[in-house]
Amino acid sequence: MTTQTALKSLRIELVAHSPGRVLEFVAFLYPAGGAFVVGWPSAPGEVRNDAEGRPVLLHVAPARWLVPAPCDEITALVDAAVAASAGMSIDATGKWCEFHLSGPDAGRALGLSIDSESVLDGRECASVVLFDCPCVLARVSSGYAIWVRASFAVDFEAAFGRLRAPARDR
Amino acid sequence: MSGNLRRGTRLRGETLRFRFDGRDYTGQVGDTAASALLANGVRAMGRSVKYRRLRGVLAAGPEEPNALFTVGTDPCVIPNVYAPQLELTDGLVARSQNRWPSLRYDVASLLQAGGGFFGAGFYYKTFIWPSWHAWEAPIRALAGLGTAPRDANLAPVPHEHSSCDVLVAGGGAAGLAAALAAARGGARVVLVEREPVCGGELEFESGAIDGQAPLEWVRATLAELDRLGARILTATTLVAGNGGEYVAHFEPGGLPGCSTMYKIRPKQIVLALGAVERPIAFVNNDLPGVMLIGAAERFLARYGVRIGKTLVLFANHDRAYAAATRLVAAGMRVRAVVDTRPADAVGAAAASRRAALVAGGTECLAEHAVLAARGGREVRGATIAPLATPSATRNFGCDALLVSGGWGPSVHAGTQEGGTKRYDASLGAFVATEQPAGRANAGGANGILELGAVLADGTAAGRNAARVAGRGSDASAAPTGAGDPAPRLVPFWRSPADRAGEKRQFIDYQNDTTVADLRATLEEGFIDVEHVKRYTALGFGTDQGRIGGLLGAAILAELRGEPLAEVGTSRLRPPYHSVAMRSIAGLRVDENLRITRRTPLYDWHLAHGGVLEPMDLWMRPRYYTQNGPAAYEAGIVEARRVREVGGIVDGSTLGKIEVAGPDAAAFLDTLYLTKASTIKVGRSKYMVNLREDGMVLDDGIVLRLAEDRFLATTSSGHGAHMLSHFEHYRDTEWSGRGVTVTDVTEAWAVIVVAGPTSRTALNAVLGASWAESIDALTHMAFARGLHGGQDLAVLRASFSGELAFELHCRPAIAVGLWESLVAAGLQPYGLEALDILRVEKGYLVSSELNGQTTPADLGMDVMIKLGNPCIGRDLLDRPAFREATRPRLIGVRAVDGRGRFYGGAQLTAADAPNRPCGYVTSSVYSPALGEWVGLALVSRLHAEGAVLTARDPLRIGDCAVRLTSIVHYDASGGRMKS
Amino acid sequence: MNRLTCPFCGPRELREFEFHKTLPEPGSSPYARVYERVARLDESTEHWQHVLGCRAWLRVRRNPSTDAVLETTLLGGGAT
Amino acid sequence: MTGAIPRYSALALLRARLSGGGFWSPLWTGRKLKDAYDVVVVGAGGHGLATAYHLARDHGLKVAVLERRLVGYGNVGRNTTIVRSNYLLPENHYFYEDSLRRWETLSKDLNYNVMYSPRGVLDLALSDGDMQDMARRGNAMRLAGIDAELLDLPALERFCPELEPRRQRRFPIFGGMVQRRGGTVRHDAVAWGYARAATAHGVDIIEDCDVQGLRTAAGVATGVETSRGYVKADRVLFATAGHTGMIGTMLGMPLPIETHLLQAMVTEPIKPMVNTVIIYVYPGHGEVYVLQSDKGGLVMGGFLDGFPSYTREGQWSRLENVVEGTVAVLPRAAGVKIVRQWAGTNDMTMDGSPIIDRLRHDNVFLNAGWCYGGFKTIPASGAACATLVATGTAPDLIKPFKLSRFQTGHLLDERGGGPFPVRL
Repeated sequence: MTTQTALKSLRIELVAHSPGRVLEFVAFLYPAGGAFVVGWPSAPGEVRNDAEGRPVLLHVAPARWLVPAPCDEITALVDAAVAASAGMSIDATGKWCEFHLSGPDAGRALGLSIDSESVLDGRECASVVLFDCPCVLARVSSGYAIWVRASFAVDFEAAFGRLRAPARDR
Repeated sequence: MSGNLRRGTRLRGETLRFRFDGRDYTGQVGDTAASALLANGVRAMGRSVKYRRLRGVLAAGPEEPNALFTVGTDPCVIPNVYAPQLELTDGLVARSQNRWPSLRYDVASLLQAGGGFFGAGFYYKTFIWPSWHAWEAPIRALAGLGTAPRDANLAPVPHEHSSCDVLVAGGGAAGLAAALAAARGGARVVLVEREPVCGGELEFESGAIDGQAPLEWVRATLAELDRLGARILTATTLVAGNGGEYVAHFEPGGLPGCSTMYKIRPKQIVLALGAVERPIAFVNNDLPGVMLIGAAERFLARYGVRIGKTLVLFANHDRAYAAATRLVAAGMRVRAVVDTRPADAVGAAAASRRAALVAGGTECLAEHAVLAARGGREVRGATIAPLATPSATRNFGCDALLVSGGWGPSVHAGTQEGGTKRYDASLGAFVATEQPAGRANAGGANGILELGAVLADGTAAGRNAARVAGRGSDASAAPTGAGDPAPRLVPFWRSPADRAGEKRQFIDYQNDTTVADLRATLEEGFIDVEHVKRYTALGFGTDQGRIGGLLGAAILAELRGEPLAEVGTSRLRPPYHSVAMRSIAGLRVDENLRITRRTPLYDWHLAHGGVLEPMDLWMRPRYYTQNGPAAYEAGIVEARRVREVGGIVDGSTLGKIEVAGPDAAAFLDTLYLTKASTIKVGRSKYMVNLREDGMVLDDGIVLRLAEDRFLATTSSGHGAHMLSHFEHYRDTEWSGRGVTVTDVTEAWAVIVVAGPTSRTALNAVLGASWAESIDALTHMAFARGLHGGQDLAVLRASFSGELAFELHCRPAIAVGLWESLVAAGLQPYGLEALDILRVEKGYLVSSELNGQTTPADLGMDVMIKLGNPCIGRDLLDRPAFREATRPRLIGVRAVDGRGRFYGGAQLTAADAPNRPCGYVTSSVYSPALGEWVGLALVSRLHAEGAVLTARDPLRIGDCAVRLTSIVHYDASGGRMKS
Repeated sequence: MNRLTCPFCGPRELREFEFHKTLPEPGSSPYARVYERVARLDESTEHWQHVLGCRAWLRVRRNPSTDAVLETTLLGGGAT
Repeated sequence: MTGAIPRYSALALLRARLSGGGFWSPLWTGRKLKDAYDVVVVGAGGHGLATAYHLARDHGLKVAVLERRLVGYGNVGRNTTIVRSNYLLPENHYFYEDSLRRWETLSKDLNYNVMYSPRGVLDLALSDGDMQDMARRGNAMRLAGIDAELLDLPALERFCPELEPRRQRRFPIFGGMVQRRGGTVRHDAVAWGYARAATAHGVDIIEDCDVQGLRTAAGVATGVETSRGYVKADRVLFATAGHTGMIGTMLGMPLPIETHLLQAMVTEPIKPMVNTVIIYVYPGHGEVYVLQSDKGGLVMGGFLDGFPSYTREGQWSRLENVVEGTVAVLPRAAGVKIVRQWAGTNDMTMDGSPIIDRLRHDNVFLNAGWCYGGFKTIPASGAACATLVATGTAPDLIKPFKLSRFQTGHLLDERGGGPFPVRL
């Protein structure tokens, strides 16, 4: 019985980026309060993007923000919060691998692991598990930005490589 | 029939060849295996499980209990495929099951001669002597249906997750009307339909909808649904509901292969799963040629199969006349319609059909029943009698006997997860009543069987669903239609029969449950329907009780003399529909059963002879093949080399948690047996955590990076657990305090550099800028800086007893550092050598941290005495932990210095040779000492110097051992301090 | 019950969460805190962690006879 | 009473067939509830029925078993039918072994075929560490006179070729440990066999009788309030499995018990392919035990559903986990279909071992906390618990299962999981 023939690849592109320095900022209190009003994405799953639309500050968990590429502006924001004794900055360089998922079937590809539409409903980013890999998933204009825990990254990429569209679409 | 070109709604004309039980046949594109075989005049398609009775097709859907095939050729076969769902493909190979040597001649079918001897409860009363097991193998060989393949090479099945406003299950009249109403109201609709095409009974029912032929309306509706953006998933069966999420299984062709599992979360679900036709119990009602009326109609309409030349129909409702009319119109002769009801119970429409049938030569008998099917290997006739005088029998010749005892609304999906049902006397069935929020039934599932009412019910359910889902209400006209009128059913369950006959009145076909079985079961006091189900296997077949469940309950009620409403039916279990395990497992199959975590050095290990083994989700090198053929030999070589020269090992899998904030030290003080607050910045400490009940949870090194910043390392296997443990206390007792907990496991690769040349090698690799700080490092101190532009910390700590350093570096430079160390003369070693080095030095290996040991058991008295009031401390004071027989960690060696003993050996003293006083937790052959050394947990009654026996009957037998200091090698620690 | 609503992440699949324990009576002894559990058919107060999501610890009140979730609150952050 | 129930044998079956009906009589139904008993047993599951049987047979006491619903409707009819005594701790393995020996002869003792099938119980090892842990356990068993064998790969291939032990897997198989005398027993038959035998010894089994309260006077129990009225009793035994926590609440005594669901599932019948009981525990919350019933279905189970529940409705995600494990361990079964899933409510204690002890009052007893081991211990528990209830003294075999052990620290934590039934 041949069964594999009917399945076809999804039209997706998954590109790995090697990120440089990455920070996580963790506040002592949550909801974090007044110190985090200006410049901080304060709603759960809110993201601050830079001028090119790249996420630079992601509210990924209670009292926790991911700073995937600390620029001067965000570093200053974090430093000010630390100086105000509102929380701690953690150097998490190497913890996350960054991927960009795009293509017409990008959403469907995610749908083969989670109901990404409902997970991202009303928010720009979410801490999720994609194909058994812990990730931060964010919607960007070209598709999705995904930060995957580094020890899972190889299998994460491989999982996308194996994905096929459901046979109905043959 | 052969020779006549068949016309059916599903047929596409093109001829296909296939093979069944070794013979070649032809069919058409669109056929199923069942329809093509019937068209070829094949009646017998399987044998039952218990009595091995020859069986034909009874039903036209997955409720089919008899015609289950094995598809494919060895080694890749799929057993138990429902023939009415198996789509014909060119070259298909199928065979019947449960027979030997052939379907026609089956040796085991001789068992049925035993009749009542093998009835319900038979096994419980026999085979006691000499033992059940003595009889079991041949009995097992007789049971079962098909054979699992020797190799099931099936593709992984994707699981697609989505949400929608309204999910409609079932694409018949009710489901289509519901989907249409919901979609017109603006709802995002998904419709799943089990068959490859929508329509349900509209495929054969007479009538019209909105002035169109039913199938025209189906086409128009599907087109409109498509325009409205609804998603129509055909060949997709609802299999389970799980707290608001629904699982549907797409299995085209009725075979596993290119399947998909849909996990759909609708705001509202409309269950329009129709109703399943049920048979009536009469003698030999299982002969090939006995078929449900609805099945015969489906085979005719879909595939142009005429089920026989001369038919007898047996029913208790009006639909029999409509069916007979259509069957006659298709060229079959209906010899008789046998109706259990009085003549005046028949409705007007059916009465006029009856008159026409009579005029055409069909005998229509009221208040009559088919008492028995006649024939040997298939139906040759029917014995019919008036119900008032069952002895006045007449024999009718026929080659097919079609039966219908009514319909069981498909409430299966509805009664799981809190839905309820009630008995409806006019249907003789249970219909769904109250459903949890978010769920509604429509059409047949509500017991509504008349087309106009079905459309109205479906429309109402769809409109309501869209409204509750927050979408608009559809104001356009609902489809109206009229078809076969309501069936006017009068419940009738079984024809009169004597006791001998009851043994061949089948209720559950697959398990051969008969009326006689129910009677015997009652006699033994199994009264409740749940007990009867378990005692007779009623409803345990692959049809999940769809054919026989209600019929059995009704006959049970009759035998008990109680109303069916009170007797009830047995609880239906999920899944709603059987589903292949491969589909359930989805992508988590083969190498992808679980995700693999890799360290930055993973590829290097693989490329350089590393033999990797799973540790939790990680893969770690146990040894390197260049050092020996197996772990034991290689481990010795690697461990010896570490002590003689040095070596490096990948410690990146260690869990790492950064604890930061002004309250970090105080927080860690409560989490560890000893205080973290006394660690100075730039120094580290070996620390131990307790579980809430006082048992040792984990150990590791805690580094103080700054006044308000610590890095806690955990063992590789406990990393996830420890992180959650830290986070729990952070979020509960320390909530709102100045402490943060961050998992930085992947942020730091760890390379352990151990051995006498470690410092030299390190200096060579890190260069002059690091030399001074490395030379200055005292035991447990660390230095931080940059290497290749990336963070690096060098900690002087040792678990090998040698001078050793832990390099904590960013992953980006891990491979480079590692390769430089190799170039500097250090060879890698694996976990096997690591364990040898640890045990030689008396350091804990993971087997001592088994959740059963207190810190005192592990000899951590010094730490306990410091009196830090940490988590778990309170419960350490319990009396059991102070008893003299409480175990304590101690060293162990063979008395003669040559004997072997393994971890897991039990230790006994001479005075109690079968009562262990301890056990060996770990042992290694020590290349440094030239003998086996180990650690053991032994009752405190036995002190150092005591001689015990290491007993290992499972592996190598006994070995006399002596208890020793736990430190076997370099007790003074001189090597480490060098 | 197939979903829990994480106060931070919103409604998520149950498999993302890990149950830790049913809470004892408040103010219990150290022994009771570790070993005893309140057993009621209509309500159970528990600690869970959104371990495959934001990793927050939650207090969840549920009806264990129906698995209906009555309330989910964040434990951490100092808010309560 | 004994004469009323015909003895079962092939000959009797033949006579029944010739009699044309009316030969057999009810196994237990039709008894009337009396006003007073020596012992009231609450719960007609395996443990309640077995204890009642021994109370009547061994101690000559007048016993009623009061059951809220149906005989054998709880866990005794919902488990995966595995029996074994391959436990590490002596307190456990001596007790489970006593039970296994009773299983060996139970069909004859009860004159009811419970289909004890010693097809072996095989634990698979995935590493040398697993092999060492199994050796520790197996060695302890062997010293106690219990059978256990460690199997390396060649031995495993001989014992269980259907496993294809050398096949490439995400978690490769290293070896295993087998207890050949372990195996399966037809679960429903145990409930029915004990109910029939107890009835034959004069026990009144009353179904549809809900015990709603305990009446006490001067610190001792005097009887139970039921949905069918008050029943006097000199002694009361609670054997209510998944609802033990509620008994504690009723008596004002919080217990070290959480109630969790444990699922089981079965496939369509296939011809014999698995001839032993396979247990495969792997990282990432993976556990599966799989066997093939005599009817041909693959019967599977795994971990607890993961949170307290009385719904008896298993989580689909756990079913997925169990099926993933089954396909991993038996790839040939990938195309076989699941037809039925169900769940039982398990009393999970804080060390994984049972509680058989007095509860609050001198004449009130508790038989509970069976965790994963309830079914396999029914014969031993019934005999020993009956002695405790009848004589007031616990036999040595069950002395370790005291409720006070959590306070004293005499824990019986076989798996080392601590006071968390679901691993953190």
